[in-house]
Amino acid sequence: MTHPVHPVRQGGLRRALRGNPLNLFALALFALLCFAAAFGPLLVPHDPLATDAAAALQPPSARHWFGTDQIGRDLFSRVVVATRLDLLIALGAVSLSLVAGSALGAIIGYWGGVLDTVVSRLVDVLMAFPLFVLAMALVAALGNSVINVVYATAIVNLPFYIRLARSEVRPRRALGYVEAARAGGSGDWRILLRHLIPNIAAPLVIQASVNLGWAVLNAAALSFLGLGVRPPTPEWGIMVAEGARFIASGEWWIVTFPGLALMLAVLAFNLLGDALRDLLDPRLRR
Amino acid sequence: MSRVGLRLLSAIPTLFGVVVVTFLLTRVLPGDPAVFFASNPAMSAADIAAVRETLGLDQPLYQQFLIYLGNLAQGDLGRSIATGQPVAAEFARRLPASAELTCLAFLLAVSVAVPLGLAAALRPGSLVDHAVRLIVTLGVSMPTFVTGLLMIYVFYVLAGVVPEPIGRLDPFLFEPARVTGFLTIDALLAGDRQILAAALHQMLLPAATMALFALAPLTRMTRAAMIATLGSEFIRTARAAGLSRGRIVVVYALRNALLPVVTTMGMVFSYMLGANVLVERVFSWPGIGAFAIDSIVNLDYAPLQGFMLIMAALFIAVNLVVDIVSAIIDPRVGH
Amino acid sequence: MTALLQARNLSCHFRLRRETLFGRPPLLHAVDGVDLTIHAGEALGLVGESGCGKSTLARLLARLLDPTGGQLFLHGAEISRESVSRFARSDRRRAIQMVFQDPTESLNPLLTVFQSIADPGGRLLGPLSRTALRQRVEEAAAAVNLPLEFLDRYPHQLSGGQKARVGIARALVVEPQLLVLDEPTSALDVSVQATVLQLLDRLRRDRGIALLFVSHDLNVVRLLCQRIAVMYLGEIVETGAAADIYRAPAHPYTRALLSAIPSLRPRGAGRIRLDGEPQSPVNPCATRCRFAGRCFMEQPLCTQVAPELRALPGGRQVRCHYAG
Amino acid sequence: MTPLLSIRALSVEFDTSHGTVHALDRLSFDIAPGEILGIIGESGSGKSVTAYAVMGILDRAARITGGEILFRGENLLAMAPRARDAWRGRGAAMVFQNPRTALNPIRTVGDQIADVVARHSGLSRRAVRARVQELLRHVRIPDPERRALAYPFQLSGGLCQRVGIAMALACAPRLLIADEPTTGLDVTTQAAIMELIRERARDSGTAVALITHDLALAAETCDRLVIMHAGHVVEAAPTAAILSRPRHPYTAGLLRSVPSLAGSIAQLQAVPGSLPDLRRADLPPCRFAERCPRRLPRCDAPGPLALEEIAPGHLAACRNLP
Repeated sequence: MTHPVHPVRQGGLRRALRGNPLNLFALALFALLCFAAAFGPLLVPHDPLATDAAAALQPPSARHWFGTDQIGRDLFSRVVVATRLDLLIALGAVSLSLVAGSALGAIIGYWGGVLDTVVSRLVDVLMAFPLFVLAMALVAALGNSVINVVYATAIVNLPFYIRLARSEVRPRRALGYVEAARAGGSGDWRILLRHLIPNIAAPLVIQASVNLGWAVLNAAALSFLGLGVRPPTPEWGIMVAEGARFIASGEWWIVTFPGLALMLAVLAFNLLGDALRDLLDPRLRR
Repeated sequence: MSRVGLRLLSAIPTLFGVVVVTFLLTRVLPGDPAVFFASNPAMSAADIAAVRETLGLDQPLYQQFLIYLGNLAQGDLGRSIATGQPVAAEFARRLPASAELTCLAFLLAVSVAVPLGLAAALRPGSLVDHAVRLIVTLGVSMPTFVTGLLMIYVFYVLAGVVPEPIGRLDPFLFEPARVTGFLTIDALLAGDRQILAAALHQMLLPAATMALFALAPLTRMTRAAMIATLGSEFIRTARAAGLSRGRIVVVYALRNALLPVVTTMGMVFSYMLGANVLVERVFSWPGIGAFAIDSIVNLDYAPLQGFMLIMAALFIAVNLVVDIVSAIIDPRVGH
Repeated sequence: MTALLQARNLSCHFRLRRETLFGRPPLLHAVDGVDLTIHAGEALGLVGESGCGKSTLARLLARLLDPTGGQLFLHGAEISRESVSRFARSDRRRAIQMVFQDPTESLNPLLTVFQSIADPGGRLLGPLSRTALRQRVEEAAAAVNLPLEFLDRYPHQLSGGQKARVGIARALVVEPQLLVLDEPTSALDVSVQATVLQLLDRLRRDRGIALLFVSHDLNVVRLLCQRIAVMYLGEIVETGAAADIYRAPAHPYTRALLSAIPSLRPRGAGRIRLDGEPQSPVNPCATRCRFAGRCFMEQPLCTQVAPELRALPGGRQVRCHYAG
Repeated sequence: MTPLLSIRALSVEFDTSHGTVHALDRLSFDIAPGEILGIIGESGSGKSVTAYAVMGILDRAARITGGEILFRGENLLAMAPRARDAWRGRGAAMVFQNPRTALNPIRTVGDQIADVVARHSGLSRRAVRARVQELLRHVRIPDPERRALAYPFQLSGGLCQRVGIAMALACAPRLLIADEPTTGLDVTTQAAIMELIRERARDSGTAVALITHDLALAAETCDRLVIMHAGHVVEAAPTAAILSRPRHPYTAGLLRSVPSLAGSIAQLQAVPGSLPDLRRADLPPCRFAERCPRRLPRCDAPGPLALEEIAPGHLAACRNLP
């Protein structure tokens, strides 16, 4: 049987949701995250920075839902407030690499030649470093700040977008509709902008949505090691790092709740990425 | 054989690029290492200048790079400011700890992931398949450092079934004579079963943490590759010729599906090298990752440089192995 | 009669990846020294097996690919000097349009039929009002019997035959003088193919549009074209009037080709079987006939001297020492 | 004479994300021993599904909803899976289109043929190897010793298809199903492949079912033709009868659209319309009705359309035959 050619068909979204209850779960999770990011700081019961020595290291209770940390800060408030920062870092990094990487990849894929060779070689070099190691070194080199975490995350992901865009553009250069556009008087830039880039958008967007989860993880891992976000800013990675010192003595909640928040955020993005893939990639559809 | 040679040659520009990037990255590190090195209030500006000179920091950048290249060619990775030791020696001491952990974790992950992926692919839509999907999705969503800490809580604090997560070996045990630096192998060589058991015991939790992280991509790729292969036209031909199901699955499908799985293995191995840093921090593992973290915190650039180089070189070597294995599996590769 | 399009010694060689570190990269001779003339209003069939270079030649003639050698003249003026992307913006671009093989791949899946057809119009017809463009598109759609309600649909909502007609309408909208068609019906069912063939024939008769019809199917070419050029391994091996070639093929390859097509009519002579594998188009030997090794008429001379195209009576040309 | 293969009212459906496709609807036809039968139809008419159903290699998504497939009187659909496995390759074998992708890309062609020989013969390794050589020579592959060691990507499409035929003939099957065996091959190669199939079938008394969209190719090769449209058999008759006097309007239309039969382009005529959407719930009893120039009210009357013998050996499914 031939597959439908057009990627998005009417009712596809509804079918994707109905076909897999996990997708609905992911959507709900995503909505919750967005809500926490947008309104969290206004709604939390405690000041995320307020310390209270008397209430230090308390297990979860009715007053402190997630318990308190070693200097008595309310973990629930801190976990909720951290959402905005963690999501913004990931979103910023991924949009940067999506835009820059896709553009560069599409350009070298379309024209090929020396530029292609040079950029591809550079990509090889960047990809020779384990991602996390490179991100670490970049933050260290650029300076220990939040915005540099965004840049570092964007840079280490750039090669993937460049490669993907390049490999998607390449075979399409010889496609009938591209040659027809050329025969119809379109120049290279117009072909790239009107015919190629819109048609390779789907795989790139899928890549980006899966990448968001990774970016959240990456940022949290960096701050876990003391890079990027600094205490006392509420941030999931830092909170886990702070809790790590107390895990051996049994204070499990300091690690668990920010860790869980982190996991749920990553899970939401990964599931959404899968759902988007089901929706946009007709090759995988049955 | 000449194909392997050509492939080796093609790694050279990448390796050179790695050296350049590493060099540049560490040169833009904030803070003057000389100032740090000479961070003794008693030192004068002249002393600092002297230190700069001995470190070669007063030269123009390209000359520094040439000196760096020259040193590198002699196996000299510089000297650590924090420990005062040659970086190469420091790494030689720590590398086996990291390598042993990563290899065990990798073996663990592969031996679980491949059968799991196969089981899912042979019955798509079955309960096994759904379970595998769940594991895979959860697996990629688990931050290594959180899983590690939670595992410590559950298996050390609550259950008490693993030793305290500090280092490679119980401090009351004597290390076996150092041959390979791999405690397990050295213990085997020394014929000391107690040490072997203790070392494995100590490694279990960190290795499991890392394996959990690698499980997802491997399982996912095994499943996808196997499903794709089972649906391909030559499988249909084999079925129409009446070949038995076992032969079709093993000889026809599995070998073909292995190709993308091997490529993924290479990627996963590289991911694990990166994840090493986090796991070593969590489990106080005396490997190169933990050393690298310390050097970043101390703005100690020579070890960081060395670390990046070693990582990249390892990655390039792993890729080389992947390419060679691929060429063995698939006669088309390289044509 | 002046030539509409004339190719002189046209070549296209592709550089392949080098096999050794310092050796010269091997050259794939896709098209080699082709001389070809297309007259206004005629249909020329270009026939050959897959891989013989006919698609490459079609793209060269349509100015969608830069030749590596030779010249191309449109109404006597050379058009092969400027690059493809420069030519795309010149005012001569509209004279030659192309229709592609796979109707699905030849339409941008994200554009409506109207947008696809209007695209070349908007580029090549100069400043045009919206209504004028709309009118042009509707005329082109009408010319290919495409109902107007299809203009707002997307390619995935069309059948193969309808997509093929959209592809032709898109080429027609700028009123070209030559349509280059690369196997336009090979992806279609036979029952649909007839419509497209008749449509093309009507366009040629009514509007005087010349056709270069690339196909592997001699039966189709026989019906549509007045002249035929047969290609083998990058070279033209025979040209002449379709009826003549069909009745009495001269080149041994043409003879084998004709004898191989299945036919519902009774066959006179037996089938010619070609033994041996074709030569490689990579770095071909310059002193050897390219059909040697498969030819049933082969003589010692064939592997010593490569034959040139030579004229036969009746305006035919053949590249063989012994044919005719 | 009892038929070799007899398909009786076979119905096949498969599920897609856009609904259930009624691919085959009460399909019936026979193949006699030693006969060369052409199964003709446009893409989507159900030719390949029929072949897969006979071979028992339908996709997971497909299911047989009715009918039976009798092979020498035994219903294949009721056969135990193991017996069916053993039947494949010996009872019937198949040659596929796209010869290159139909072979395992990372196994030498000699090994692939040997797999089939070993599976069904129980010969020693040495005997298997000798048999492979014999088969390769049999399908006229030059230099068989060397070619047996080649991988599919090192062979031309024509040679790959010869390997495919050698594999199919390895165990001397009673029936050879050839599914568009020459699509994508050059005309000269096509002629050679068809000649090979014809010759080998005649030599060994193997019946052949040639599935193709090319009426001319089938007419040249086959004793009898079955014309399929949208999952139905619309007409089945000896080749000469179909060519000289097609009875079903679809067959007649198909003949008028074949270029090699037309004297001029004006004589060409397309079959109007296109295949109905087989996912529709309200498919008419005659699936050609909506394209038919001879449609009458009674054509749309409910009740199944019968395939009737209108002349000796000539069957057609139409309520308004001329």
